[in-house]
Amino acid sequence: MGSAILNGILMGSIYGLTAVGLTLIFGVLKVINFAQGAFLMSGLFATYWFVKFTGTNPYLALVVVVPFTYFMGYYIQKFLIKPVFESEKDVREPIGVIIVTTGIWYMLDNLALMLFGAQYRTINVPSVSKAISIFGLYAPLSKIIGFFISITVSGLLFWFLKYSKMGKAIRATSQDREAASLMGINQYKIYNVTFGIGTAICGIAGAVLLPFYYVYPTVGMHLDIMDFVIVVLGGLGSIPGALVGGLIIGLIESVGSQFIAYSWTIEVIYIIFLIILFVKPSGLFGVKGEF
Amino acid sequence: MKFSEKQIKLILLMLSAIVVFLIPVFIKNQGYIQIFIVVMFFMYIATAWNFVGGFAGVLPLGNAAFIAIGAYTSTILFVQYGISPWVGMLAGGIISAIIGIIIGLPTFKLRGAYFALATIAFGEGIKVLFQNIDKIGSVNVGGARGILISYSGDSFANFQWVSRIPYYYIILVMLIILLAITVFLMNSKMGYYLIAGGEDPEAAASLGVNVAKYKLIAMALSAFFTAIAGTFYAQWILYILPKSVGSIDLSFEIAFIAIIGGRGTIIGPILGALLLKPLGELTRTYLGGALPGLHLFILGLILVLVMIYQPRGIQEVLTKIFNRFVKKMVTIKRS
Amino acid sequence: MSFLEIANIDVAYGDIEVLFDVSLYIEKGEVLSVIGANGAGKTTTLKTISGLLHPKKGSIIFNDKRIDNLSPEIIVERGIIHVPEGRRLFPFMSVEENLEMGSYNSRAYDDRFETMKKVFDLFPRLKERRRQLAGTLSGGERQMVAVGRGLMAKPEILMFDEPSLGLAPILVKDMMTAIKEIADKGTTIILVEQNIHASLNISNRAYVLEQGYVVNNGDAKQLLDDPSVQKAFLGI
Amino acid sequence: MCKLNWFKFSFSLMLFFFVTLFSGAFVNSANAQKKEVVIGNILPLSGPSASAGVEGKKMREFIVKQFNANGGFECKGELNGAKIKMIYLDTKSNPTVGVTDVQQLINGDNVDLITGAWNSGVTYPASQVAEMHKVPFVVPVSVMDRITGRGFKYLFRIAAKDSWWTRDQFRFIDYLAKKTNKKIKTLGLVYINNDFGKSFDDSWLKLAKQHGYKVILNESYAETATDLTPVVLKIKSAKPQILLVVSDAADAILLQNTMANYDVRPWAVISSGGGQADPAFIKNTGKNADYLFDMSEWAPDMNKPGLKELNKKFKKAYGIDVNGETMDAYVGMHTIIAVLKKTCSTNPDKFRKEMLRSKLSTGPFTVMSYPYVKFDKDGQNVDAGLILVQVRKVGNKYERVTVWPEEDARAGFKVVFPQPNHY
Repeated sequence: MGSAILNGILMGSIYGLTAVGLTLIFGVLKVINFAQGAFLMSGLFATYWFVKFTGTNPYLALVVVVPFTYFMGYYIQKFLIKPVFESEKDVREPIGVIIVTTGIWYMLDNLALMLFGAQYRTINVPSVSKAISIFGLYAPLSKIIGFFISITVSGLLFWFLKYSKMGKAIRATSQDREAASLMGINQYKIYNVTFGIGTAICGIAGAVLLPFYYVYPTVGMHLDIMDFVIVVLGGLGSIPGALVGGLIIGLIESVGSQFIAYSWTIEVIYIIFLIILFVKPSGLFGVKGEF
Repeated sequence: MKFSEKQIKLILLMLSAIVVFLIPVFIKNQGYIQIFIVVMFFMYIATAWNFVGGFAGVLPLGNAAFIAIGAYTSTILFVQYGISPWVGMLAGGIISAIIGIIIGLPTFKLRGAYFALATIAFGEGIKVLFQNIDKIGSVNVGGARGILISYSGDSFANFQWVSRIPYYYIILVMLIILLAITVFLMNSKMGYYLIAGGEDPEAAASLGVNVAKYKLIAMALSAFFTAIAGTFYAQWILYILPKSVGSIDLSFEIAFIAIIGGRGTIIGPILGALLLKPLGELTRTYLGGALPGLHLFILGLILVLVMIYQPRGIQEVLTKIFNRFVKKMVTIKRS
Repeated sequence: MSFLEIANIDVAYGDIEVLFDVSLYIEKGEVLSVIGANGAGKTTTLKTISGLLHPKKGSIIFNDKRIDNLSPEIIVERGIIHVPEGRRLFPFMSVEENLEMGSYNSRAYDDRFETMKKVFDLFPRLKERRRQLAGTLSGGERQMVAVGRGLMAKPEILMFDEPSLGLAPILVKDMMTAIKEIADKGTTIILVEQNIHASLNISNRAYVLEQGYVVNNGDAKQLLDDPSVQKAFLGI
Repeated sequence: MCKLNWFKFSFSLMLFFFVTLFSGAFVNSANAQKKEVVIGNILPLSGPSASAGVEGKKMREFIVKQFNANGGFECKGELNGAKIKMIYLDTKSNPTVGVTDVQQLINGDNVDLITGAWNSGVTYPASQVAEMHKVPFVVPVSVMDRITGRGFKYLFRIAAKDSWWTRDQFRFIDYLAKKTNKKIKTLGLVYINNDFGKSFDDSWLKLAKQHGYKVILNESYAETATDLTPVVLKIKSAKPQILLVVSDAADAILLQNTMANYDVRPWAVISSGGGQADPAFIKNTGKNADYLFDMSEWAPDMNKPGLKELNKKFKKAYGIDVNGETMDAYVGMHTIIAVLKKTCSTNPDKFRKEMLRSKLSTGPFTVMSYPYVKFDKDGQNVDAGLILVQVRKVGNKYERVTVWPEEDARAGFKVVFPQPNHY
């Protein structure tokens, strides 16, 4: 039981990390990025190939994965999403952008399928995958490292948004696009950067997941839906919300399944999700406009 | 002889109606008939989606749940109690409409992204439910195994034929009825209120339009007709599985077809299905075997390109071309 | 050539045209009022100058360079700052952060602490409240932040859209005094107001807009005495 | 926005018509040639089961290429000199798509027979369509019981059905108890919650009662599960002696690695030839899969003639070793070819007659665990036998080593039971 709780917390924080990018992008662009899972897949593959070619530690892959996914997100926003965004900027619900991100999701997933084939791949790092005992509770080192990376990355992001010039500009844009451009903030550049950061966080999540997970072209799909649930639970646009939402999901999955069949826990998650939507649609932490 | 634009359009309409009704006479290849059925099936469910997704101005992404409800209701009634699928079809439609209202009541208060996500969760929730439930009392739901409807000879009452042609005409008639209802509704008071509420809920409400009520009616209609398609699906494929009738991929596809065609227009879902489904079939048939994934890549690309260059869907440009074409015909005749 | 010169612009939102053949100019150091009824096109004029909208025809020339096709952030870089109607503060940022965003452009960023001191001198109230979230301020304080945020950008031209809107009469007076003070320190000012009495009093010249056309212009004090203006706006 | 749209509708219908004509011309020109046997293949080439589909496709291509290069059919009858043309359609593991594929293959491409579809859930409805049109459907893989026994005349299944798999799994458990003199009392069942997993679980529960074992854990997990630690922790607290598992590829890897990482070692884990048979499984689990039992129809170490040579050629052409997946395709294709050679005709009734009469035991049919391929009147390969392999360290690599039945066991290897360091 203790191990189940511990596993729930560790997995939850990592789920939370995968959702942080989604919530950040929503907070600023007010757009649900359906390509989230595909970006995660890209991060997993980038990590996989890095480890495969260099034979080093998966966590070192961050050096390559972060810039790779950052620029991927940056340029996808710049060339594919921005044109649609511009034509829809006066629309309250930019549905076109949702469709575009879905198109990107299909493209990336199937590009990976064409390039790498459909087989499952893992990296084997025995030193981090073995469960170790902490006060009699068991958890693999890779998840513990994942937990700390999740907390650190979220903390760094929070700090960046709070104190850096660019971070403040991102917050300003998320609160009032027009006013921000009257301050001389180029809103489309902010969107590019935000998208880049959001995807880079996906990349980090990929590097964190790979040591105990696997990768194949459509791997992002499950996590995609999970992330939607997490961000709404925590409050769309809220970074602490994403982490707490992730923890809740992780705990339901891990602890709940000790009482009911594991395949039923998903149903429980959806039911809780719908209840939250109806009772408090802004989620647990959602304050419109604040991260 | 001289024709006005309107007359030419009417002639074209009648011609094409004749063509569509005669296709099975000329085309003996049941493989194509099957593709036509697929295309019309998607035209139908995308049109039903359009009630809510197009006219009421929100983005439902869980409509596969209604297909599942319709398919399961009629199949369970048929397989276990011998009740004709035609009756089951109505039952499924009504159950689905009620569930649509129940789910619509709270969700219509939500806006934009939240509504989309709520419907995704609803759709997935229903799928997982069907996957996990084996039996309710003595009713065998089949769980993850699905339910096979065994073929017991051609019969109208049993909604089963070896030939695809009956299915062709059934879905064609269903489509025409649904389109007629759509045209009728959209030209009625309800249609105007719905569109007004979709475009600007606050303004519509301030004019005394009960937006929520009309949205709920739209939701009920959409759920009802989508569920009927579920029964059609079950009898047409003769096998239902939570994964195939309730999947999120199906929900997304329905929405994409309507959006690429042009949501909020009557012709949009028709054109969307007409573009995407045959294209999907052809690319899957001719490219899928050679390079797995290429066809889906192309679908993704089309989605992106249409949204960038034709954000109101392909109906806009096609309508223009069509009108120009008709005008030209008028001038040719006159000269 | 004047400091800022708008020549014969037409502006539309989609298909709906709101400005017709509008021309106006402003000299360096002036305070210019643009007055008119609701929907006359005053806000649209400002939005066009600041690049949020682009004219369908005509030109806008600032410092001898055309700016009518530039994006807002470049126009800010050049020194034209627009303080929008309704303050448009960033509600979840503190007063200090809001002011800092004003100096986002590269001309002003390095001097931001210095400029902020000046803003605090002008509005001592803001210094007390600098850690407070802008969304929780009172109306008058919000307007101070909005003006201060404009100043933070080190503007060459500062444009105000309805700065007195929703303020108590006593605060309107304070606001106008502050604007006058800014103008006296050398900033060129374009002032859009419905409270024409208050605005014309501190202006050098003024334009009168009516349904998208410039119908009158001239010396501010003279316009204030003009019977047609009085009839139209002051209800005399 | 919503003014009368019948006009536009009519226009779209016209377009519909043109698309038809266009696609019709396209397809018909594509197979105007005669003198070839057209075989339709429906396989999951994209989506979750894509790796299995792609591997099977490679083997089929390999066989047909060789067959056609050798001159095609040589027999007395209409097929003399004919070559084989393969048409591959992707099912995406989706029954609707599979059914549409079969319709297209039969009516559009005029195939003479169909093979596939790997996923039971697709084979089940798709074969019904083929049956309605009297087109033979050869099933090399799908194991779901209900596929045969529907009275179909043109359906033939080479794979053993799942009740035979589970039957043999329980025979094996009995064998283990007897052989090692250990008392086996408790079973744990873990299955993926889909059509495949569910049908195994159903028959396990029945068999456990019959064989007198107590099921102390019966756990399903969703196909989309991202973390199987909760399941592993449940196994850990229930501590069944034998764990029976049925999984797809990705979750098999995840489950095995997680069990190893949490040191959850029952006396034995017996899996059911799903994901554990995927070559990616051993590659991605390695040591963690040590001592796992997997049920299989085939193993590379079975001392069968011609196998080494086949593997060498195949590896040269496609860069992968033969495996269970490719061998299923191998036997399937060779069955079709062998029977067609005898009938020298594509007539479905002749095909059925010959299928029921043949007992294929020579040449390519010597590579399987069972001695011959022979069908009963339901179209089921009657003696599709099964073997058990155990993952063992051979040299410095982990391999699937055949251990049961004893006569098929690899020389020098015996069942290790219970596994070392079990709980």
